[in-house]
Formats: sequence, structure tokens, C-alpha cells
Amino acid sequence: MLTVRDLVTTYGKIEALKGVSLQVREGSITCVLGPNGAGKTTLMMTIAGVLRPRKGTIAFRGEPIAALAPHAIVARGVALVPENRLVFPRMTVLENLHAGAYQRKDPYENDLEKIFARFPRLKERASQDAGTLSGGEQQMLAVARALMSRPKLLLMDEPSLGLAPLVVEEIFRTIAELHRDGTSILLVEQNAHMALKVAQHFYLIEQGRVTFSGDPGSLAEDELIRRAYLGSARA
Amino acid sequence: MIDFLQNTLDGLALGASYALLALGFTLIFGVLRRANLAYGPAIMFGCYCATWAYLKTGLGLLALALIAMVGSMLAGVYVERLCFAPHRKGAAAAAMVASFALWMQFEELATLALPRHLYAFPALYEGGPLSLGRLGLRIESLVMLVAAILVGTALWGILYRSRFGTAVRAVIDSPAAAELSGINVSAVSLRVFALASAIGGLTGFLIVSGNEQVTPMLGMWSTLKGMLAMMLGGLGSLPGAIAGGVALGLIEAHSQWYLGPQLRDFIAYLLLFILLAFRPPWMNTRSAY
Amino acid sequence: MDEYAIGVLTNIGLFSFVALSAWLLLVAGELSFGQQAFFGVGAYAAGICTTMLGWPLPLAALAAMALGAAAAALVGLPTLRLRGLYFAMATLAAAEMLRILFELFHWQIALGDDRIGPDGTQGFRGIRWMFERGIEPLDFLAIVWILLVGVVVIFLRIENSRLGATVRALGHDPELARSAGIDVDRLKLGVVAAGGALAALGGALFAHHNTYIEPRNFDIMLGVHSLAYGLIGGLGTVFGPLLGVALDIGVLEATRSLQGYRMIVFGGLVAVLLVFRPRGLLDERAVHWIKSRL
Amino acid sequence: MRLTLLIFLFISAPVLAQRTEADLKCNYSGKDFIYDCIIRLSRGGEPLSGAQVSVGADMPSMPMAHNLKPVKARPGKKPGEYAARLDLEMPGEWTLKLRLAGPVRDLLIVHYNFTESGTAPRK
Repeated sequence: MLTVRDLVTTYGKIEALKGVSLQVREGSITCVLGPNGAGKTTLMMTIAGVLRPRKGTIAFRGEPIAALAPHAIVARGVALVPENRLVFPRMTVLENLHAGAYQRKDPYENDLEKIFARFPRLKERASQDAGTLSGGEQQMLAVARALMSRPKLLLMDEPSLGLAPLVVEEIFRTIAELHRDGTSILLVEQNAHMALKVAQHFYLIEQGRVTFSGDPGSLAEDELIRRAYLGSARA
Repeated sequence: MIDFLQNTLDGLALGASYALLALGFTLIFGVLRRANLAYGPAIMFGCYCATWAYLKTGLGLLALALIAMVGSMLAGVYVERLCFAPHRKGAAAAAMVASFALWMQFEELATLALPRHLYAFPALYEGGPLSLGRLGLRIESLVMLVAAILVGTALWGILYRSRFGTAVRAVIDSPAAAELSGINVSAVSLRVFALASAIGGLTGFLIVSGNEQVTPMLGMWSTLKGMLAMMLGGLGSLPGAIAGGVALGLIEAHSQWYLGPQLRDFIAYLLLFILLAFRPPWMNTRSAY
Repeated sequence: MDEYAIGVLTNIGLFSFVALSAWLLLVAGELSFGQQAFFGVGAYAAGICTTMLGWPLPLAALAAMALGAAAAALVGLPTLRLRGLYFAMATLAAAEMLRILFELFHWQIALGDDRIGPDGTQGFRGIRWMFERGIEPLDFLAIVWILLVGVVVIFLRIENSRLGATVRALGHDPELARSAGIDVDRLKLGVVAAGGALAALGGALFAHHNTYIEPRNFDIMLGVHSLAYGLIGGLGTVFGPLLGVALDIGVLEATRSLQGYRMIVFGGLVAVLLVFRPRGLLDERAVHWIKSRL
Repeated sequence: MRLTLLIFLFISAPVLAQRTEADLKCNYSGKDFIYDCIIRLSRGGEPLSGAQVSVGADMPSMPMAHNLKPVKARPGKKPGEYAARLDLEMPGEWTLKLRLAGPVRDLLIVHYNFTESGTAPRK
């Protein structure tokens, strides 16, 4: 579904991604782990079109999308739930959802009902300003807004960041449900333990390079977690 | 007492024109986070197009109004494409100085096309003022007030009752989130810019036909008054723009009556300076360009 | 050199002072639309000192600079916390207030059979200290440029000193600067005051070059032009604003053939230039590139 | 640069020159912003003839940016009269600087309102 090959993204002279390649198969949850500053968020921002890659290609269902603007990529069915959520604080929850569906031409009323069914708390707070929601609720709203654009592939950048364990449970339950309903997900996550429970495939990124990829069982979890947080063992 | 009421009435009418200007400024500021110094000159350009058309063909008021709006809109889009679209991230100073450079262009273009320092413009209404008891209200002022109310409600309707409005407010609230929600931020900004310029063109037309004359100073005047009113009402808020415009109109009308024209401007600037220095709550504290 | 060339070069020199002051604030991260007011304060102060109090010009210029710095600090103090457009509009309001005060300022003393001194909108005539000393336009041009070179040398020495670095740090990110232990408020006030003094020096020289000043000389156009010169020339070096002034006034003279279309061509050029170089011709990168070549 | 200049800077006694009066009348030549002006100079009531007069023009707003070529005035018909043709950039109010050389050295400022149709002196 999504093929990324030799992606190089730079901030000025600093190479944040030094040739990253990965794949997301249709209907799967693929997870990207790695220490802070490894380039995970840069990867997501590049796929979503916010950052322009210096080299390398990104193909979504065979079509190159590296040069497209974010709104064009969303139109093709790739939606990003950004790090720190990025909701519209001074607009109501309902308006946030409407904004998410802005570029859709078809009537999306029934999608709205489905979203509210999946996130009952958002229905309660529908007419409340998004800025007044709790962290967990804002995260839900960010996911819901992304879903309003009816994505085929959902990019999630550290959804559990700064949330209470109870809320993180709820987030991952939602991710599992979305997966069951057929949405492919590319998940960047700090919480390796929770992520590995839902992912079918994962990549490990350190200093802008993929250093390991495989299925959850292929590497002992404690070894994986050590490298995910502390980086590969240096000689 | 009558003077007070009469001044208040005049102040409201003047405030209506300031509110319209401030609305245009705030719309542009909302989506771009930049002040457009060429906003007034774009309006002046539109009014000069209308004046030129009037001199050459003697068209009716309605046609002239349309020409003024379209002229201002075209000038506005030209400014947006050259000064604001290329400076998406950062470079706020560059965008502002670039808009100033275009201000100079518009001003020279105007004096080239119509070199005389002052041109007559057909009056909006030939008859005398409406008399409400012992107070007089010029018809042009009434039209300006009605226009301000109509434009205000129309804007409110667009922003709060239409899909495009939701997208505009999304871009105003957070451009980054809007882009990720599938909203083409630069297209929305361009359309908002055109809308704000059209409002400006209408305002310019009403001012020019109210005064029955057009001068190149209209550019500087509307930029200054528009920004002043926008800041008074709290940067970036549309209701604030209307409130700021009306407040400025009232302040100027009264201080002109009691203190004279020079002190009128002085009071307006002093008030803004004090407000900026002591930051009342409605002045949102977001650092803004 | 004929009288015309001397006139143009003197004007470029005079304008550079107020462009430098706007540039200084730009480098410190602030947009000011008000430097023209301090240029005016300098002009009036120096004019009064020489014509009405009989002081020699150097003393009058120093007094003008002190007054310019004080006026700038007076404007800067209450607006210290403001950033971006808020600060720009505050300086604009303050400058317009000062201009209106100049219009209301009447103070004349009798000298011989007529009265001299500021007379509101009628302006301030007879600032003839230079003229009466038999100082020819060429000599005055030398004075202006010697002072300007002096200021530039001071700036160059500050540029690569610690003070220069802290001002630039303030310009890029005041919060970061604050967290790095820089007293942002005091530094910003200092920069604003220095800008005021610089503009005032230019004003003092302008008053004596023109022998006549009036409030309309110090309107917003002068302020926004100074800001534009500072940015167009480039934020990377003290020569930026000088380049900006020389380009505008110099080029404008050279293109006399364009006559009516000058501003249209020049305005368009400036806008396009800023698209490609938002920090001006001689921005930080260009300066590093040049330095690496020297 | 003459050394004497530096000494001059510190002498503060103003030299009281007797006042020269200037009267100006300009009319529009018909071509874009070109005006023919007659300057009448007098000192203490007597017409002042034989002076070299150069006329510079500037505008009140942006005073240092309107650099027009100073024009040498030709002696006019009557004594103390001088004629000069001014090529201005645009109509409006200009500040004219009359720089006198020769028997009398002086610098006079005259305001003049150059409009499209005719002209009218301010003040």
C-alpha cells in the first residue's frame, strides 16, 4: 500500500533521515519505534507532505506522492494524526470534525454518526470548544478528525504521548478496532510494549536509519525495548 | 446635549467606515498572520479605476461600485501572490516591506493615470441630510452604517454557516492543523484575501462617493485607520474589528468637536499607545506579525 | 563634483543614519515604524541649540542625540513586552503623536527685527549655523560622511563582539535569549535608545543641511522607507542599510529617464527581491560567503 | 578638506547677514510638470541684481528622496529679476531652495504650490 524508498529529509544541513525505506501492507498495523530524535516524526511529516524530502520516493498505492502538498495527500486517503494532536482550539468539536471532512464532496452525515458512536465522549462534548477538552479527549478528536477524511491509511504520530495509562489503553483499543474495520495504520510510538501488542510488523529507526525490521516475535522484546530506548549497543 | 448626540451620530457613521476597513484588515491578518500595508492602496487603486471609468464613460453609481470592488480585488490578489504567498513561513518583515513596495507602486500608478491631486466623484446621494428631530444624518452616512451591518452579518454568515467559513476559521485557528485536515491553506488564503479586498473596494467606493472626491491620500488614510481600528479592537478578532472601528469613529468625532482636528488624531494614537502599553484582556497576547 | 552630485551624496548620508537606526531594531528582532520621530527630535533639538541658544554644532548634535535616546527610551519602556505587530503599531502611534506635537510646538524669540524658532506647521526657518560659518556643501558632505563612517566603524567593532552576538540572539529568539541569561528587557531598551540617538544625529545634520524643517518632513513615509532600506540592503551587516539607501536614492537618480515609472519598476523589483532574499541582499549567509572569500 | 574647517566648527558667534527677500511667481508651461518661474530678489527693499542663483526643489514629505537637479537661473528683464525653468516630478507643494552666490552669499527657502492648472504661492 505504502512504499517508502531511500528517503532523505534535511533541516538545513542536518540530515534527519539518511535513506529510510519501509513498507506498509494493506490492512496491516505497522509500527515504527526508536529513541527520541531518531527521525520518527520527520518521517511522518515527510510522508504527510509537510516536509519535502531531499531524495527518495514515497508511493501510495503505486502513485508517487512525495511532491504533493499535504491537502492533496489527504485527498488521496492518507491522513496524519500529528504529534501533540494539533486540534482547532477555538472551534467546537463538531466544527473540528467538519474541518476534517472539508475536502470531501460526498455527504458525510452518516460518517459523523459512526464517529460519535465510536467516540461517545466526543458526542457529549460536541458543542464545546476543542481547547477545553482533556489531553485524551483531544487525542480522540484528532483521530476522529483524521477519520472524517475517510483515509485508507492512517498515520499516527505518538498518540499516547503525555496521556494517563487508562487513556492510553482506550487509545490502543480504538487502534485495534480501526484495524478490525480494515483501516491500515502506520504507528509511531514511544510505548513499545503497547505498540507491539497490536502491530503486525515493526521497524526500528536510530539516527535517521532503519536498523531493524520484522514481526513482533522476531526479536526478544527486552532486547528490542533496550534498543528502542537506548539505541544499538556501541562497540 | 444636541452636539453630543450629533457627534455620536457622526461618530457612528465614521466608525462604520473604519469598522469595514478593520474587518478587511482582520480577515487578511487572521489567515496570514501578517499586516498588509498595501490594503489601503489596493482600495485606492480600485477607486481610481472607478474614477477613470467615470471620467471616460460616465457610468452609473452601481457600475462604478462594481468596478471599484473588482479593481481592489485584482490589486489585492496581485499583492497576495507577490508579497504573502511566497513568504509562508517566517519572513514576516519581508512580507510587510514587500507590501509597502507595492503600496508605492499603486500610488505612482494612480498619480500617473490621473495626475491631478483631486478628482470629483459622483455623489452617492444628491439631496440634503435626513433630519431626525434636531439631529441631521447624511444619507451617505446612513448607507455606510447599513453597509457595515450588512457586510458584518454576511461575513458572520459565511464564517459560521458555510463549509468555506469552517475552512477559513480553521486556517485562522491553526494553519498547520488545517493543512493536515486536507484544507488547501494557500487557496483559502487567496480567496479570503480577494473577499477582504472586495469589502475594501466597496468601503472605498462608499467613502469616495460620500466625500464626492478621490485623492491618492485615500491609500495611506485607509491603511492607517484600518490598522488603528483593528488594533483597538484586539488584533485578529472580527467582532473586535467592528468594535474597534466604531470606537475609533466615536473618539475621533467627539475629540474633533471639542479639541480640533490635530488633537483628534493625537487622541486616537494616544489611546492606542496606552492600550498597547497596558494590554487589556481583549488584546490577545499571542505574539503576532 | 557639481552641486547636484554633492546634494545626492549628502542625502544618501543623512538617510543612512535613520535607516541604520531602523536596521538596528530589525536585527534585534523588532519592526519599528517610528524612527522618523527621533530623527525629528534630533532636527528640532539641534536647530534650537545652534540657532536660538547659540551653541556650536558639535555640542548641539550631542544634545540632539541625548534627547533622541531619551525620547526613544520613553517610547520603549512601556512597550518593552510587546512583540511583532504590536510593537510596530506602538512605535507608529508614538511617532505620529510626536509629529502632531511638532505641529503644535510654537516657541519663538526675537533676533534682530524678526522672530526665529519653531512655529508649528509653518516650520522652523533659518537654521543657518552651517551657512553662516561659510561651510560649503562639499565640506558639509565631508562632515556627514566622516560621522557616518565613524558610526559604521563602531558598529563593526560591536558586530563581532559579545554584545553584537547577544543582540542577534535577541533578534532570532528572545525567549531563548532570556533562558540563556540575557537580560532581554534591558538590552532591548538599550537598542531602542541607541536607535533613537542614531536617528537624532541624522536629524541634527539634516536640519543644518536643509536650514528649514517642518513637521511634515518626519511623517510615516520616512519611517517605513527607513525600515525598507534596512531590510532590502540586508540584515547581515551594517552596510545593509547603507546599500538600501544607496540603491533607492542612487538608483532613483540614475533612472531619471524612467521619470514617471520609477517607483513602479523599483517597487516591483523590491517585492521580487524579497521573495528570494527575505533577509535582504547582504543577509547573514551572503556575509559569511563574502567573509570566507576575503 | 581644508584644516580651517575644523576651527570654524567650534566658533559659535553667528554672523548676522542682512536679510535677502525673495518673491516667486511661476506658471505652468503646459508640458508635464514643467513650470517657468520669475524670481525677484531684494535686499533691504533694493532689487538685488548680478547674483548667481541656483534653484533646488524638494517636497515636504520624504525630504531627502526627491533629488531634483538644481537649476541655474538666468538674469530676467528687470533688475533683481531672474528666470528659471523647473522640471518637477509631480504637482503639489514643493519647497524651493534658492542658493545665492556672487556679491551676496545666502540661502533662501520659498514654499510654492504647483498645481495642474495654475500655481499659487503658499503663505
